[in-house]
Amino acid sequence: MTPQAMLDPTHTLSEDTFYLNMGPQHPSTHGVLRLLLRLSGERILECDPVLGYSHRGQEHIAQNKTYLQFLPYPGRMDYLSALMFNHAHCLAVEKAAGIAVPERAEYIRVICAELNRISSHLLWLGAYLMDLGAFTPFLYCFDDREDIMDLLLPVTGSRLTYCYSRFGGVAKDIDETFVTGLRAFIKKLRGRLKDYDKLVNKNVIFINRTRDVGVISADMARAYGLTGPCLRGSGVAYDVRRAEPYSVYPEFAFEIPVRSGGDCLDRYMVRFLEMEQSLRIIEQALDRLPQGPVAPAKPVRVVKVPAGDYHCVYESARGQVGIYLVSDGGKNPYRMKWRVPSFSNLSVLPKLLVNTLVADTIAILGSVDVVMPEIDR
Amino acid sequence: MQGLMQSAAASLSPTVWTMVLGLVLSLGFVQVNALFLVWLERKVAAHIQLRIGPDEVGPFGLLQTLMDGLKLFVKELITPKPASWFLFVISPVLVFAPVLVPFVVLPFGQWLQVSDMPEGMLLIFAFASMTVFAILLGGWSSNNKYALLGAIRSVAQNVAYEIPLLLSAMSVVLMARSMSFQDIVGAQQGVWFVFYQPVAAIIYLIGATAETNRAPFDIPEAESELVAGFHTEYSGMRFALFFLAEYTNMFIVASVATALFFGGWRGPFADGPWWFLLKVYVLIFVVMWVRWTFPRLRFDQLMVFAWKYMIPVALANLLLTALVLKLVA
Amino acid sequence: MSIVDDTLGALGQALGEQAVAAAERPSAGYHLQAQVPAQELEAVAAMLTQKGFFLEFVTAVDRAQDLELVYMFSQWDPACRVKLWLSVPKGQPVPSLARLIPAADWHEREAFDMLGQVFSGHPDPRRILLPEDADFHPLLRDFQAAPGPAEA
Amino acid sequence: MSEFTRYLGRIASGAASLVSGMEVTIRYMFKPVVTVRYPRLRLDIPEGFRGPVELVTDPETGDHNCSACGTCARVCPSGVISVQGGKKKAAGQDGEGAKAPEDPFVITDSFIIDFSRCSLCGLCVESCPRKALRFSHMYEQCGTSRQVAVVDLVARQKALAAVGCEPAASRPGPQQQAAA
Repeated sequence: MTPQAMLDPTHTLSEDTFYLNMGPQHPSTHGVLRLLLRLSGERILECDPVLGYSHRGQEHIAQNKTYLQFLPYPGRMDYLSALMFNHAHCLAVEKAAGIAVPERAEYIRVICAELNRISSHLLWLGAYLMDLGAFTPFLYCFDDREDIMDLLLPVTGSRLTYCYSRFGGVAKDIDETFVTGLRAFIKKLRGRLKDYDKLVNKNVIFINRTRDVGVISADMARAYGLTGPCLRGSGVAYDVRRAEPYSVYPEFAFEIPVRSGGDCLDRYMVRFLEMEQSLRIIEQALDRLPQGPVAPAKPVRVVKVPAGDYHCVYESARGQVGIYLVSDGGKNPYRMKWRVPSFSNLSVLPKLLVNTLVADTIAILGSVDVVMPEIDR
Repeated sequence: MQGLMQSAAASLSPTVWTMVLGLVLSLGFVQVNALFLVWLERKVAAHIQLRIGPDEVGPFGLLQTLMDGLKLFVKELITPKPASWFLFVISPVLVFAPVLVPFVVLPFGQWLQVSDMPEGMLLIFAFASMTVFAILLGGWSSNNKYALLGAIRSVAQNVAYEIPLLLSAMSVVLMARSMSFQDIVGAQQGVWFVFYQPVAAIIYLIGATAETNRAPFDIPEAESELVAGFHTEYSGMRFALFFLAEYTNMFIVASVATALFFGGWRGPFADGPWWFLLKVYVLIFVVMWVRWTFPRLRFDQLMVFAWKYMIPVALANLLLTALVLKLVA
Repeated sequence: MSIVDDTLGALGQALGEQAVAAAERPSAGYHLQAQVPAQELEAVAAMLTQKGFFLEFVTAVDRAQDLELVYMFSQWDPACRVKLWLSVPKGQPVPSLARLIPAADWHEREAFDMLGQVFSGHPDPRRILLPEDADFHPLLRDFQAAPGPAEA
Repeated sequence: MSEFTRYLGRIASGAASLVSGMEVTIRYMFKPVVTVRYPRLRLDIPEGFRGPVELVTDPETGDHNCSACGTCARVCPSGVISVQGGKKKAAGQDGEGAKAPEDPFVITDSFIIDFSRCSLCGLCVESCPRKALRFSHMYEQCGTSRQVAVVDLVARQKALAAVGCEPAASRPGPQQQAAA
C-alpha cells in the first residue's frame, strides 16, 4: 500500500478494513512521523511510515559549509542528544584531519555526552510512559532532566541544541561548581531511579502493556541494521563504546546492559539500566579528571582534511551514528553521509506492527525511540 | 385553559414538587460540583507532579475552572461536514441528561434525599449505563475514525464492567435486604459494609473507575492512541457537556460507593450530609490519585481483567455472601 | 585467524585479490574495502550476511560522470567494517539488495531520493525523504537550492 | 489447584505492585513544588548562557570595539551577520588615546544580524579578534514578523546609550528576578 494507492479512486477496500492516518500530527508519533495504517477493527494489517516532514537537507548543507561552520548543525539532527552528535562530528573531523585533543577536553566531552545520554533516556522514559497513558512519570523525568540542563547550561551555554565541542577541544572549561553539582545530581538521580523502579518497572499494568509486544529477534535486528538499545534489547551486546572505543572510553569500567527477549519491556529495561551505567562512567571520569588545557592554544578555524574517505562511528543515545566523510582536500566536505541510528531502527517498524493492536502501535513505536529530525536530516 | 393548568398543578402530589425542586437544586449542585472537581483534579495532579497547578484566578485558583468554562462557552461550535448532524448535536445532551436523574435518589442525609424509592439503586445503575449510548452516538456520528474506535471501545468496556459493578452491589443488597438507600445506610448502623464486604468494595471501586472512563481505564478517549477518542470532533460547550458528565458521573459513583460501603451520612459525633460529602470527596481523591499514577490498560487486557478476574471474584463473593447469610439467618 | 583476515580472504576469493584491500589509513574507520562489479554485488552481500555482517548504510558520492556507490557492512563483535564500492555511470541501475537485506530497503530509497541512483528490482522504489512529486536529487553536485523565504 | 494458587498469586502480586506505585505518588504529592511562577518569578541566568549576541561596550570609550573586520560574518554557519565599516579611525584621534598608535581601526557603521536564523553556536563570539561581541542574557525573543529579528546592533547600542541604559540591562541579574 502506498499513499498514491490510497488516493486512487479505483482502489477498493474490503468491507471491514479501513485506513487510518496516524500523524504527522498525533500525540504519540514523536514529532512528524506519519504512519499510514490499514486496519481491521483495531488490528493492524499493514503499516507504511511516511518520512521527511522535517527534512532540512543537512547533508547538502554540510557540502556547502566549512567543517567549522557545520558544527552547530549535527546537534539539530538528534536534538535530544545534541552533545553526542556534536562530539561525533568533532571526532570525525579530528580523526580525518589529525587534530590532537587534550586529555582533559576528552574527559569533559565524555562527562557531558553521558549526561546528555541520561537526559535523552529520561525524556524518552517519560514520553514512553505518557504514550502508555501514565502522565506523572513524564514530569518526574522532566524534573530530573531539568537538573541536567541546569548543570550543562553554564558550561555549554544552551539547554537543548548544544554546540559545545570544538575541533581540538571544548568551548569552555568546567569549574568546581559543575563538579560538585554533578556529584549531588548523581546521588539524587540514584534515589529517583529507585522510585521509577517502584512506580513503573514493577507496575503490573506497565509490564502487561510491554511484555511480549513488538518482539525483535537478534537475526531480525541484524537484518534491519538495528543498533543501540533496540539491538541490546534483543540480546546482542553491541555498543560502539566497547566494540570500537573512541575518545577516553577504554579507561572506564562499565557494563553494557543486555536483555534477551527483544520486546518493548526489554528495550525499556536496557535504557533504564544504561542510565545507571552512564552515572558510573561520569563518576569515574570525575574522579580521574586530569588538569590541563581544554582547547589548543591556537583555536582551529580552518580545517584541511586530506583527500580520501573516512568513516567514524559513535554511540549516541539511540545507537550507532556513522559519519562517512569524503574529502577532496578542500575547505568543505565533498560529501558527508550521516548514518543515523533512528533511520535503521525505524525501518523495522512496518514489520513489527503487522497483526498488533492500535494501542500496541504506540507502545512499539515508543520503545524504538525515534527522533524524527534525525531520520529526516 | 389557565384554570385547567392550575387545577392540574394543584392535583400534582407533593412528591412531584419535591422532585422538581430537587432536580433544580441538583442541576445547580452538578455545576458547582463539577467546577470544584475539575479544580481538585488539577490541583491533585499538579502536586503529585511537583507542580503548583491553577493558581492565578481566585484564591488558590479556585475560579480557574469557572473561567475555563466561560471560555468554552464562547467558543465556536464546530460540526464536521461529513458528520451526521442531528446525532452529533444531540449526543452531548444525551450524555448529560441521565446524570441528573440519579440525584433524585442519592442519600445525602437522612432527611436530605429527594425521594427514597424502594428500587433506588436499580435506578442509578440503569441511568448510569445510558451514558454509553451517548458516547456511541457521539463517536459514530462524528464520522472520524479515532472517534469511532473510541466509541466501539467504550461500548465493549461498559458491557464488561456493568456486570462486576452490579454483582458487587448485589452482595450489599443481600446484606441490607433492600435496594432503598435509606435502608442500606440504615443497615450500617454499627459497622460499615466495607468491613463485611472488602472484596465487593474494591471491585465496586475498580468497576466504577472503568464505568466512568477514568484512567487507567480511559481507553475510549486514550489520548496518546486515539487523540481524544469519542470526543475528538467536539468543541466548545458540546465538549464541556461531555466533560461535565464525566465529573458528575464520578460524583455519582463515589456517592453510591459511600452509601453502599462506607456508611453514607453516618459518622462519629454527628450524622449528617457533611459526612456523606467528606467520604465522597475522599473516594474521589483516591480515584484521582489512581489516575495520576498508572499507565493505561490495553483494550483487550481490560476485557481480560473484567471477565477473568473481576467477574469470577465478584460472583464468588456474592455466592459466599448468600451462603453465609443463609447459614446465619 | 582474525575476522578481518578471514573476510579479506573470502572477499579475495570472490572478487580477485587486486579488488580487495585493507584500508589505506588507520584513520579511515573501516578495515577492508573492495571494489565490486555490479553483477557480483548480490553474491558478495549474501556472503557477508552469511558471515554475520549487518548493513550500516548505502550511499553514493557524486563523481562528475559517475556515481560512486558505497555499501558499508559491519560486524558486531569483534569489530570488522567492510566498505564495498562500485562506480556506475549516472542513470545506470544497480541491482537492489532490499530483498536480500531488509535494511537496504530504506537506505536504497534514500540513495535514490538524494542522488538519483536507481536500484533495479527494489520492491518499493519511492522517494523516502523528499516529497513524492520532487523532480530533483539534492545531493548531486550540480544541484542548487532555491533561496528560502529568509534569503529572498 | 496449583493453577488456582497461581491465579490468586497473580492478583496479589499485581495489587502489591499497584500499591507500591501509589505510595510513590502520594509521597511526591507532599514534596515541595519545583516549578516557578513564570513570568511572575524568574530564575537566574547563569553566566555562560548564550543568548543573542550583543556588542560589548568599552567602559573607557563608551563605544563598541568592533572594527568591521568581518571575521564573524565569514565564520557564521548561517551567514546571518553583515558588518559594514566606515572611515578609518586612528587611535587617539578624538583625544582619548586609549588605543595604541599601531592599532588604527575602522569604525563599524552597522552590524546587522538576523536573529531568526541565528543558531547561537557562539562561533562569532569566539572568533572575534577584538573581543567586541558577547552573549546577552535575553531569552524572551518572540516577534510578530521575521523583520523584527533583524537587528542592527550598533544602532541598538546607540539607542540604548541615548536613553542612558547600559546594554547590561539586557542581562537581567538577581536584582530583577523577584519583580513579581
